[in-house]
Amino acid sequence: MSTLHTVNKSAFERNSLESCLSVCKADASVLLIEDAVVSALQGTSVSDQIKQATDKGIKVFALGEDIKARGLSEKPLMDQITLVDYSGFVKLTTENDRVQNWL
Amino acid sequence: MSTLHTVNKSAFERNSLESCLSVCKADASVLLIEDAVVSALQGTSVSDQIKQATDKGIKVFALGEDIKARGLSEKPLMDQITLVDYSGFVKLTTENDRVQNWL
Amino acid sequence: MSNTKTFVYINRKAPYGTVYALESLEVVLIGAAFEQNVKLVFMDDGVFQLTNAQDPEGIGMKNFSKTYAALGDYDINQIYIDQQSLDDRGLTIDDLQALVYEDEDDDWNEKSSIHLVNREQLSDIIDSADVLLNF
Amino acid sequence: MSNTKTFVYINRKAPYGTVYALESLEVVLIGAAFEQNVKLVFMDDGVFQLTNAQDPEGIGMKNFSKTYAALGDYDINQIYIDQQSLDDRGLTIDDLQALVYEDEDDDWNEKSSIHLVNREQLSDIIDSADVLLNF
Amino acid sequence: MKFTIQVNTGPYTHQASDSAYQFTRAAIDAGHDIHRIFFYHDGVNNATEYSVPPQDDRNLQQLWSSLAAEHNLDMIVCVAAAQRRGILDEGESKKNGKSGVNIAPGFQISGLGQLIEGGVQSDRLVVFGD
Amino acid sequence: MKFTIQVNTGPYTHQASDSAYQFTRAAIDAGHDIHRIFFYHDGVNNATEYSVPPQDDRNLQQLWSSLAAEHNLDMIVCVAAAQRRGILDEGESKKNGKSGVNIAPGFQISGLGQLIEGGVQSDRLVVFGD
Repeated sequence: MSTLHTVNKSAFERNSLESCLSVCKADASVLLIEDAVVSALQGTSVSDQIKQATDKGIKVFALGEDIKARGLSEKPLMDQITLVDYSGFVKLTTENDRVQNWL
Repeated sequence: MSTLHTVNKSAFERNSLESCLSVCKADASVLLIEDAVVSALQGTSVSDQIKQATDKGIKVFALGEDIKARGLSEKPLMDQITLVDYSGFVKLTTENDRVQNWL
Repeated sequence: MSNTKTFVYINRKAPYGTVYALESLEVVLIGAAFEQNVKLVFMDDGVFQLTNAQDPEGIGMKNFSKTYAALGDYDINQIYIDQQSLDDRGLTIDDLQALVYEDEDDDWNEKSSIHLVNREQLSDIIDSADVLLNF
Repeated sequence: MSNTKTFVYINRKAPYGTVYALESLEVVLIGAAFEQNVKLVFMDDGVFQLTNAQDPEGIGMKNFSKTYAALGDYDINQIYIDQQSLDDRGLTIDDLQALVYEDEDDDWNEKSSIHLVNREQLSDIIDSADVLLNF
Repeated sequence: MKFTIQVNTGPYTHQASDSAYQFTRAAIDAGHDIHRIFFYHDGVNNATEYSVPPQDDRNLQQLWSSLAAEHNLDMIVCVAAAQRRGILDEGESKKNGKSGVNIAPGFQISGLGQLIEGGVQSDRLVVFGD
Repeated sequence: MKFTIQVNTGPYTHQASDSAYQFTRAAIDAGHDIHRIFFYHDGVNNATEYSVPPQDDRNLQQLWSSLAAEHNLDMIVCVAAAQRRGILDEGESKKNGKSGVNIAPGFQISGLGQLIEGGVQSDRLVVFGD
């Protein structure tokens, strides 16, 4: 009975990723979309937050189309993060039991 | 040649107050309006940030109408913060030489 | 009961700065007619939605905060407030409205609808949802 | 020169997630015709506006990032990038477009329009403004 | 699976409307059933037939209207949100003495109950917003 | 002093439009001169004559239109932003083959140059937005 969380705002600008991770269970998945994908880069001021989450077992994904749009597809992403496309996004919503959208 | 900075978002939710204070000169004034007024309460997780700014000489104001709207007019505000009304807001824009609106 | 689902509303924004608090309340009230299992969560700046003594006359808006007191009459009495969000904002539970309902299983005694919760309990509430609505 | 003012544009949002980056650029280009003294600041997530290799086809939008390269032709060559914003985001100046202009006072030599600045320099730039535009 | 999609932002200013459109298309492509698309808050502005974006830009209202026509989608615009923001169908326009109608093909004005009903009837509710 | 006011958000969703209105009134009350009010981004939605907010709520479009009439204010709606978001005057409606006109009294559609000109001519630019 797992939950998919989506986050669409940059963690450098808003608290929504932090709030999201603070209530994620170990079997949760988190998908970064829209401006939130910038949080997926390596070596940023929010990388530790994401690493702590994945260490607990939380799976973190980022939407490739949004990464590409922002010119970041050649930048190294955190090893802990898995890229998906829109069809992968749809699949994540079906593989989990509910969707919590942090707006 | 001083600058008035306005901030309209809660410092618990966004980075705009932090960014604002990081580029404020000692003679600057900062006015909290709209949801940003919640940052004016005593004893919060952002009080230290504001105190550091006022210690440097920066003047911090909050819009009374927005405080009152949010039911906070009987809560103690930080001693460092001065309440103004809309006519005081207008006055601040004229007493400073320019306005920087952190949106 | 096969069509009864658990609806969890997550309220995270301060009132008046955006319309979300008001338009969330409108959904909750309309939704009450559907007789689902409803839980309301107030976290982050959403805790400001329940402050006492709101008075938006000076900003030209109407005060909708009294409507929260009616939630109990709509059988909406599972209201969860995140303690950490209060702490971070210098608030205590006494700064918020006391929301109550009359318990029909206990001789209509008046009881509090409000439950203070921590983040672990919040994650249980989220995982209890069939449908999550975010405002 | 009595009507020449210093316009400082502060760009703080990532592109595509909101329209502000695009609509800011539209103001800058229109504004160029007014022959004012123009400075562009990119800070916070605004630094992502200048990344190389933007490709928003997969999200159904058009790529407007090539337009920044034309700024030099409009005599807009005072572009300030906040170093700390880059650092926080794991970016270096090499991740951004190289924006240049031809210096008419120096035999039309091509020069960089980009200046890396710290927060103290940013506060000087803000205080040099007659008009501040925020996006 | 059966989806209800909620859209909270207008077109162009925030990406959320684009994201909702791309997600809806991907869900249809994967063979899922779109029970309803519900436009709330500024999301009602997706329904204005009056928008004229630049030629080289996408036209979100037309994209939504075409998708609805092609897949027989139920696209609901919240009546209270639409009234606040100036989206009118024939009935609302007449009732309020307005001079025109700006709701685009495929969109229908209805109540918030349609959002709750979507949540009850669907397997998943996915929300796109600011 | 001479002010130009920029409004970046539509009515109701964000407070910015209310704040801009209150500020403008206070500036007028203090004897200042409002050179221009410029509506950009979603701010153009303040100009829709089609909005019908609840009876007990404020009507921002009417508040702006009345203020403009009373004080002879120059209220400009950015043409590019208005086209994207569906705010039409007579000319734009005809040019684009649309069925109606929804711009409210007191608002005029014009170019971004009016914002820059406002900055050049005014002593202060104050921006309200999201």
